[in-house]
Amino acid sequence: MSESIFTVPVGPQHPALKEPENITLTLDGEQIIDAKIRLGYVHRGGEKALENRTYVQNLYLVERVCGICAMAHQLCYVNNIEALLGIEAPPRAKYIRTIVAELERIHSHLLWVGVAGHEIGFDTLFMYTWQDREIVLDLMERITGNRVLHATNSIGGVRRDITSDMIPLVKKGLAHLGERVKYYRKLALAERTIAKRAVGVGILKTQDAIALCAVGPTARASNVKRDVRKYDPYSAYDEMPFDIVTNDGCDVAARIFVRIDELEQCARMLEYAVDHLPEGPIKVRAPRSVPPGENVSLVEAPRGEDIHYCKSNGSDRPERYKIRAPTLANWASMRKMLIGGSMADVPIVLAAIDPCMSCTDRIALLDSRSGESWAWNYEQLKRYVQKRYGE
Amino acid sequence: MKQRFGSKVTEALVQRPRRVFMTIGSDTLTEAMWYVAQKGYRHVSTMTGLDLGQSLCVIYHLVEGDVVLSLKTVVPKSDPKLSTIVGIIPGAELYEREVHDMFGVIFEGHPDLSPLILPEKWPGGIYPLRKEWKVEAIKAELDKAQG
Amino acid sequence: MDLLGLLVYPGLMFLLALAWFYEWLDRRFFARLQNRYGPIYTGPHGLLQPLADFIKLLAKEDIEPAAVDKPLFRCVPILVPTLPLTVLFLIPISGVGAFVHFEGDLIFTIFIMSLLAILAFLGGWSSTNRFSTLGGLRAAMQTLGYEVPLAMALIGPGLVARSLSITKIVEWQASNGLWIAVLTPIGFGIAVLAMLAELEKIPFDIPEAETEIVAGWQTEFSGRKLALMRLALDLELVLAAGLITALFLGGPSGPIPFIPNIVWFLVKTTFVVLILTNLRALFARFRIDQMVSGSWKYLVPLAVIQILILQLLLR
Amino acid sequence: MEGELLRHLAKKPATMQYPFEKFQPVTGTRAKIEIDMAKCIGCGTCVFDCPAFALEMVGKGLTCDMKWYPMKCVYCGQCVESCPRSAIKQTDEFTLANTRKEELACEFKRSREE
Repeated sequence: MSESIFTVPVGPQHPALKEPENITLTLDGEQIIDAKIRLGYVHRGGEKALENRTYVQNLYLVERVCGICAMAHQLCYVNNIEALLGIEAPPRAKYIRTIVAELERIHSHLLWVGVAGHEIGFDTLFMYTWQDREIVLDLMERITGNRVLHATNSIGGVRRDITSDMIPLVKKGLAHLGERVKYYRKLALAERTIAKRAVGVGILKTQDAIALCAVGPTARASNVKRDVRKYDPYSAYDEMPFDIVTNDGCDVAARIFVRIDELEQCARMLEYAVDHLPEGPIKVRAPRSVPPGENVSLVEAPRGEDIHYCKSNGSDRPERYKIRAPTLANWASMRKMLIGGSMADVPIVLAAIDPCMSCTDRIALLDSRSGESWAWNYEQLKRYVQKRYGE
Repeated sequence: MKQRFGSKVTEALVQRPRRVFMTIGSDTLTEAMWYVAQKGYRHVSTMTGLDLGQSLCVIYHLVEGDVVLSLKTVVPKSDPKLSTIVGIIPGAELYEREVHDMFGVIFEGHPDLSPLILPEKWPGGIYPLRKEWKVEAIKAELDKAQG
Repeated sequence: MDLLGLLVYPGLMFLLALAWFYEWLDRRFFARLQNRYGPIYTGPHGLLQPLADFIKLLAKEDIEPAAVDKPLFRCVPILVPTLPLTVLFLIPISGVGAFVHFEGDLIFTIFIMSLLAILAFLGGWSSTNRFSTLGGLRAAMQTLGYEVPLAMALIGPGLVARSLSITKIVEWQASNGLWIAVLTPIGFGIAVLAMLAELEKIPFDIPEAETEIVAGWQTEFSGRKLALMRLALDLELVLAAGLITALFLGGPSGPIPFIPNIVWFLVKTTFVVLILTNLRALFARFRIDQMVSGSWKYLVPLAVIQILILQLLLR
Repeated sequence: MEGELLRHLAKKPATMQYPFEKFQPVTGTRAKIEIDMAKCIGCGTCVFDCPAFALEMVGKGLTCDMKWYPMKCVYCGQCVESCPRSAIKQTDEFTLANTRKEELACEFKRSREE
């Protein structure tokens, strides 16, 4: 038996991974008997960088923790700072924040459905969902000025108003998306090859999900009713009509359905928010320095609960800023899901938690990039390349 | 709410609705964690390390219902040892590894404290998020290690 | 049998051109199904893209990892395109008769096709890379799945025409004016599915499942070797399309006179390629155990039933 | 699914052949910034607030020139907001790629009448 056991490294570079990290799998034939997780390949010391920048600069740095859930991180950051400052954003700003956050959730979930399709070799689905995602991205560009990294928030409000000519566009986009979402749900139910790859794969039982502190759609697909938007409402979520979507399948298929159902909830919320957009100013003035104190803020990012902790010291820079992106919370459960599965299921199980390695590692635009670099820094690499190829 | 824990709780603060901060002695951590877990706080959202100058502070952010309980415990920098809570809440495993990487807090009884984020070749003794390590100093140290 | 025929038409040059043309067709059609453009820049409508890819790969650095089993590692890329090229001469292209034909060449074709799978295994094994080894193992496993139904499905036409020569089968269809696909629809379906597996295309691209095991058994091949492997894949596509055309769709003959045989051949093989591509866009990848068990559970019994029906019909 | 495939086959490809076709950005896209030096008072707020250190002041106060590095810029538009005199404005010109590094710095010079 023992000679048939061998280890396969998945990562740091692997086609199933969109970003680098490493899981060392111990295989017996095709069956996985152990998985070891190693992160940090894109760690660039974001938390340290946050301590060295002003609160205004940090607005854009936290956004770059993750390109896909940029809004979630920024929202979490401004909520945190606003609580420390003791100010509150005006209602219109709260609604706009909610709208952008939900649009982002749609874009993230659509992206995920595509990636999941790609992981099981269903490239056509990938192309279609990403094509539909364009609608959201175009809306985003119109509302915030950029397709990703929206930079919507400022401390004390939002930076751009939603004008009346944008509302019909949003509605049109939503109508089209609604149709597509219905189609994808039908497809996921009807397409046998998807069912074959997803049902009963990557099981995470409810009690395991609770014990391993899973968050977001991963937890909700294991029938854990946990959603920050409900238990700790921020922005305008206390006024939004929506239900927490759960599924008791506990497998990859359940995670697919949870996300597709959430898309519908997002559309519902967006329609409500657009119709009930309150009048008024979009921001209040905020001082540059934050009084000493500490605060924790939570936001439901598309991938799950995102938690930020800030300790301020009265200056214009934070004393300590801690970010925990949702993916890190799901890694522990991931190990549980992989063990006992098959090598062929690794990509889809991995994808099912919608991992975002950079999020986990908190990538950052840090000028001292070699500060946390791996074996080589940029200069050494350049030298090596020149030597290797003789200029 | 938790004042039942007697003198071990050195500080308790309800900072704003749904946010509770609490400081406990490092020796009673396991005991307090058991107690809190029985009360339903089984979800560790994350763990934050904090450099207080002469000592290190580890904050456990726990969530139950709609309350976020931040349990703080302080250890001296010269001997940063804490007992692990993996036995109580398995989900804390990766967070403990992360705090170990970044602050050098040793969690006794943890199954595998190998580096999670820092590279294998990382020179020992550098804990990047401690305040005494400035970005330039880390850079210089790394260059030295690589030759 | 003149040299010109062997080298140019309908021989080597023509087959290579056809191989690249079908790669282009496959890529282009696949792209259009997904609302993409596909290759468009090289040559008219991107027709020369596969050739450009081939030349580019030839010019690339050929890396041989230190740990590979060198003789085997070098043999595989040479053998992989040679085998389908050899068999292609047994397929009638420009006329009802093939370039070479003998009684039993159908068996020979099936034999060569299993050899291709074994080559995939050897290629993966000689690479000594973990992903390659896994890919090679999967290729061998997959052979267990599709080889039996494929052989049974291909024997069907032989039973109808009472001959195991591809040329004779085509002649039978031409003289009777009947496509065997009409007689054996199940066999036709099985053959198409099994060909997908033979070509390692979605949903049966398990041995080279990109997201799972990088490029599977081909992971370590680069430069010239990779160029040859890709050429081999294209040739296999021609072989698959040609074989299905010859056995089930009446080969290069048609009901309307005065149209050259080659036109019939091209039209029919294009149709087969389009079917294969369409199926490729339609499915997600199976897992290896699902593929093998599914094949034994459904394809093999169906193939047996098909043969039984044929026997009853022919009585 | 098959029907969906065929429906898409009939549709025009979703992507555009960008460098050959002209792309019109949406109004409000955040791209290249422009500084109106007649309005600039050289307070340095934009430089201080820039999260990517993409702005530079050459000289001091009312006589300064500004330099903008598109390579460093993250196009967040914070400078536009920070500017007390609304001297900075963001255009939608997004084709800023260049093969030469030197040409990538944009200088905004003050017109000097004296």
